[in-house]
Amino acid sequence: MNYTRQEMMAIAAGREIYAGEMAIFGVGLSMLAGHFAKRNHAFGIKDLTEGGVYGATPVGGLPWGIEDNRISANATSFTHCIDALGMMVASGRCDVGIIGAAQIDKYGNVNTTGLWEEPANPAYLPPKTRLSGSGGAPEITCSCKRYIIMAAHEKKRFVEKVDYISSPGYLSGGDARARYNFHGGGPALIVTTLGIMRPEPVTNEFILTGYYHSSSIEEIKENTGWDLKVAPDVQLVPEPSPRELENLRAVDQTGMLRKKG
Amino acid sequence: MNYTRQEMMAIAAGREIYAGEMAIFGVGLSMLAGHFAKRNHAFGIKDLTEGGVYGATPVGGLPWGIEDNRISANATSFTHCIDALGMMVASGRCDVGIIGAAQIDKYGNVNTTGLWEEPANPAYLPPKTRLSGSGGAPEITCSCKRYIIMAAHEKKRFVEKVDYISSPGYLSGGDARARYNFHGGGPALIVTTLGIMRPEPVTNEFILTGYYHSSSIEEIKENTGWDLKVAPDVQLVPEPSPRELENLRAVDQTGMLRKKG
Amino acid sequence: MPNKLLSMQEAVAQYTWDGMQYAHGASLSVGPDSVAFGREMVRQGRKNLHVMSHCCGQQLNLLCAAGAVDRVETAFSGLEVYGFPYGLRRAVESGRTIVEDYSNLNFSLRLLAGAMNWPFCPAVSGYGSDQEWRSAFSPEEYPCDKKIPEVMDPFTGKTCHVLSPLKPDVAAIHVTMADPDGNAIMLGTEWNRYELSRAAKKVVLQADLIVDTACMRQYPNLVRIPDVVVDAVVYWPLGVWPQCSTGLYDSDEEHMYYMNNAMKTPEGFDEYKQKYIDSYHTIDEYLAVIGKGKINKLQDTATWHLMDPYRKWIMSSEEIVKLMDGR
Amino acid sequence: MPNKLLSMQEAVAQYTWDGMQYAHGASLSVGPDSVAFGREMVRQGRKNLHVMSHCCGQQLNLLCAAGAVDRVETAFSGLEVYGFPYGLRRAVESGRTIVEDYSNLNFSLRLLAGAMNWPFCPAVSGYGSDQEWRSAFSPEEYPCDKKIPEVMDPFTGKTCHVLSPLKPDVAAIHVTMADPDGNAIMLGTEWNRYELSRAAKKVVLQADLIVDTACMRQYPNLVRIPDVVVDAVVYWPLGVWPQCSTGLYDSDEEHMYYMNNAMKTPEGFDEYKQKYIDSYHTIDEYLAVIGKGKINKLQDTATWHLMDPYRKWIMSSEEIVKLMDGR
Repeated sequence: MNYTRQEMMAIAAGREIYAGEMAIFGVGLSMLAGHFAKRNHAFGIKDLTEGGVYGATPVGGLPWGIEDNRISANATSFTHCIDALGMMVASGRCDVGIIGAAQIDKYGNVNTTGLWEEPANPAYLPPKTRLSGSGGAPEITCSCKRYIIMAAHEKKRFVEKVDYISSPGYLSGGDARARYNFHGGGPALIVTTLGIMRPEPVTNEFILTGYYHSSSIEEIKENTGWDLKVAPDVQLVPEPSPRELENLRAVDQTGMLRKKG
Repeated sequence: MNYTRQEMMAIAAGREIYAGEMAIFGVGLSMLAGHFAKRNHAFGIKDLTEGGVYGATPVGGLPWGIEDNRISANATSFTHCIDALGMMVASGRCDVGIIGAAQIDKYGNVNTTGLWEEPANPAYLPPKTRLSGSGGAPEITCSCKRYIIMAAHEKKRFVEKVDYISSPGYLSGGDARARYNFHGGGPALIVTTLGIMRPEPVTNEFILTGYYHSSSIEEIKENTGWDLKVAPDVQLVPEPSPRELENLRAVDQTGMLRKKG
Repeated sequence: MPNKLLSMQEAVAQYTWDGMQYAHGASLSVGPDSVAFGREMVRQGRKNLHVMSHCCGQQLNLLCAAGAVDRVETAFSGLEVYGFPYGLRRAVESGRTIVEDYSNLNFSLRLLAGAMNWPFCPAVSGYGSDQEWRSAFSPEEYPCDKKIPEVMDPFTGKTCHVLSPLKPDVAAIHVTMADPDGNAIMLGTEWNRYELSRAAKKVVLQADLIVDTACMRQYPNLVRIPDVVVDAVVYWPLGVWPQCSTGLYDSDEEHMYYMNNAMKTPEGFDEYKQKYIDSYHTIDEYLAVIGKGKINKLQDTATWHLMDPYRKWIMSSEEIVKLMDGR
Repeated sequence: MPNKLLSMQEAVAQYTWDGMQYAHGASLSVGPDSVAFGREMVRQGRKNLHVMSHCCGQQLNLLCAAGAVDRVETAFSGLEVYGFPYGLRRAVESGRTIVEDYSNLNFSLRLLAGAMNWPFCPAVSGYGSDQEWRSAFSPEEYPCDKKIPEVMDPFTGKTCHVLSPLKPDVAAIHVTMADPDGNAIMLGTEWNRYELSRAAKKVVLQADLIVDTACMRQYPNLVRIPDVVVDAVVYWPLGVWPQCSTGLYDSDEEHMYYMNNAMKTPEGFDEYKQKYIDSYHTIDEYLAVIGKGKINKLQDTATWHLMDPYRKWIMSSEEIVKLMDGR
């Protein structure tokens, strides 16, 4: 079958969203994965955006932003940030979220704030590279019952320790997260262009649990910046079914996921 | 001139509202006084209700409630309690408010919660008489830059010490109020069916500063439950002008203020 | 997805129980409260309720007169220009029902804290008074340090009072219009129905009108209660009677006084219950109890034009029945 | 009462100054921000700004590229699908501009605290990370205990993180429609424009359309920004360009990339300023700069129907000019 690695990733992430759940998607990849799920199998999901766009299905392809007109054309409710990110997400009410990441470490901490020359320096210096800032990902990572991280699998992104924790995962691992009274349980899985990682019980270190027909365990280890452990029951992730691909492409009208990969 | 004591009271209170101010009025007397002022002289006031009815003028007479249809028919904005009582009033933004009172004491503390047999008992017992509860008056009394209290002048209402402080005035007098970081300055005056009282500097005890053509200093003292002091410069309050009465009656279409008196 | 329409009887049977924390109103005293829902609770004999009532007059009055209420949390329990609620007074003054008082804003902020799942909410008003020092729920403690306690503001070192959150088991919220999925539009001030719809664990809407979802898609900014927070929708026209519903009908002056006077005595309550609660089962019977002439008079409201933009989406009784049967 | 209409030039001259705390946006990155107001600030040469920008892309990008910004408080500074803002990057990576980061919700809550005049706002997310421990404004303090400090919740004894309030000097807020008094309707999500309109000391609205107040009286529940909080209203059609305004026009894909690329270098900025800021003075000239064909294309938006109910109240340029002259 002919599909890109981005398409495989979006479908793999979408498969983790279940019918009836309350779900929040960010812009870009995560919105495509979420709306693929909504169309394909997660019927009756209660999906919303950070800005409080409720009940909408994108028209004309991937929205340019999470309140873009492509996602605003058929909404049933428009509210606001404190409503959606506060009362629905931070409150602990939301079942599942999907976020992206510029940098991820082995405990699922995410950096979307900046890259530093000397990340070990505790003092705050101007970043070598300014990223976009955390956005609403901290609400999703602190408070969604579970969440999915999606990222292109590159060695420079998957690092031992992120330069800056924008959105907390399992922090220093183990039960480090427990000292905060977060309403959410932490990252459930990381879905990449090459495979799927899930946290090992007790340590909460992410380990490889799935690879694709288009990748290999070796390729994934080579492209990961920490010494990635492989789960004893690591599995080959099923390829997209024709119906899945059809539904994904109906959402990804502008072909964003087919551009590279 | 033919007018009732309620009308005199409403006009006397309305005269204390100035052009351009942000003002909040409760239901009943205070709404009539406020809208009289708006029509008569306080042009361009920014008036609102506790529920966030903005820009409205009552139609058909006194509204039965502060979000009644008579005040909702021509509003420019409807918001909500946290907006109006919170962001406009409790925040300290509102210039002036008018409240009513079931019981008032010499420091301008107001009770609208209940009457007790043994008010001195610190334990909380069921009240002998349940009143309506404080409503939004605590926001007005804690936070408006200044406020006006309106009440029928009866000995049982004007007491040495209220059974229960629902809405704080000057508390035990002097600078007792200062230990709370309230945004508002405290009650500016009490307007009654018989006259006007204002706080004495330093002690903040309310003293008589005005009486009406229809009342006398003696009558007021007799109808006050504490030993009411009379200001050295006590004044006869000017009678309603024909224009004032005309404007008041245009607001009080249902003649609520002419029913008794 | 099946729609969320339920009959009033089913909704009350399914979403209320004895001893529950029940919230209603979140509108102003003579305004859009779920009064018809409260009538049905009385008919079904609910008791030992902990009612969060802000600040709705006649429903709380009725439930108190029925002896159904152990505890009330409120900020205003009057009937505005219609005076004091006699059923509530009787229950409170006899010691049957105890009332914990907050200010109007602070009640709303407690709902906000519940909606946000905050441990507390800051307050800048409504303390420094007996509302802070006395607690009806903890009568022996004076001053009651737990009711509106202080914390130190770490930014300035000053003290700040904070409020406890409210998270009622169920809220019955009146809305002007709902679609069958539970998207809802309120005309008039929201008071704190928005916050309540997020603070309550379950939400039942009582709607004067059911409209097609196309109405919501034309006016998404008006849909302050989206379907995702709603569990059930009850269609019940004139359901706020004898109070008012902005855009639809005025308060019924005559019945407001009549009803309140009836609540003064157990006999009066019994008679009222017989005449105005037990006397109907269907919507048509309910409307007949109010009376056609009265309804016409109440609908002659100065706010009628506020409904104009939405009329074309109003569903008829027949369409609604079909939707309910069709599930 | 005179109306509040001001020309863009007057509004910027009167309500902005060097060194001020300036807030804009309070909408999403490619959404309805007061971009045209920001262009005029660049033209008038404002500098040393402390910008509260949440989370608006191109205006902040432009102000940073102009070297006008000392400090930014934000939560998201990207251009969503359009990528990273190069003007901001250049300013930040060179150390010219420093950025203090919070989460999206926490930024909104800081505005809420400002609007309520609370000393702080509780947070249940957005800490336990470098957002709590590191501060760009206090770089030498690590961990920075003052950025998101903890207090003890007196109800449970657990700790709770709290946020400091924001109260910008002036906010320039984009709205879809305003009346001449400053009552405003926003179509699409509000993001946190509602909170900002109450948190800022002064508020200037930038409106795509001016409508008669009769529109507000028909839809008072849509008027989330009432005139009482508004100081000035600037009519500026297509004022969000190249970003999108729900109901009116889409984002301009081509110009979004072009503009962002221009911000990469001082030379690119200069050229952009000459072509897209200094090149117009009137609204007509501004629209000519965008181009008629482009405008038609942008207005071919899937959200166009959302404006239908309001078209009859839209005032023409002539009527608006008359109102401004008539004062």
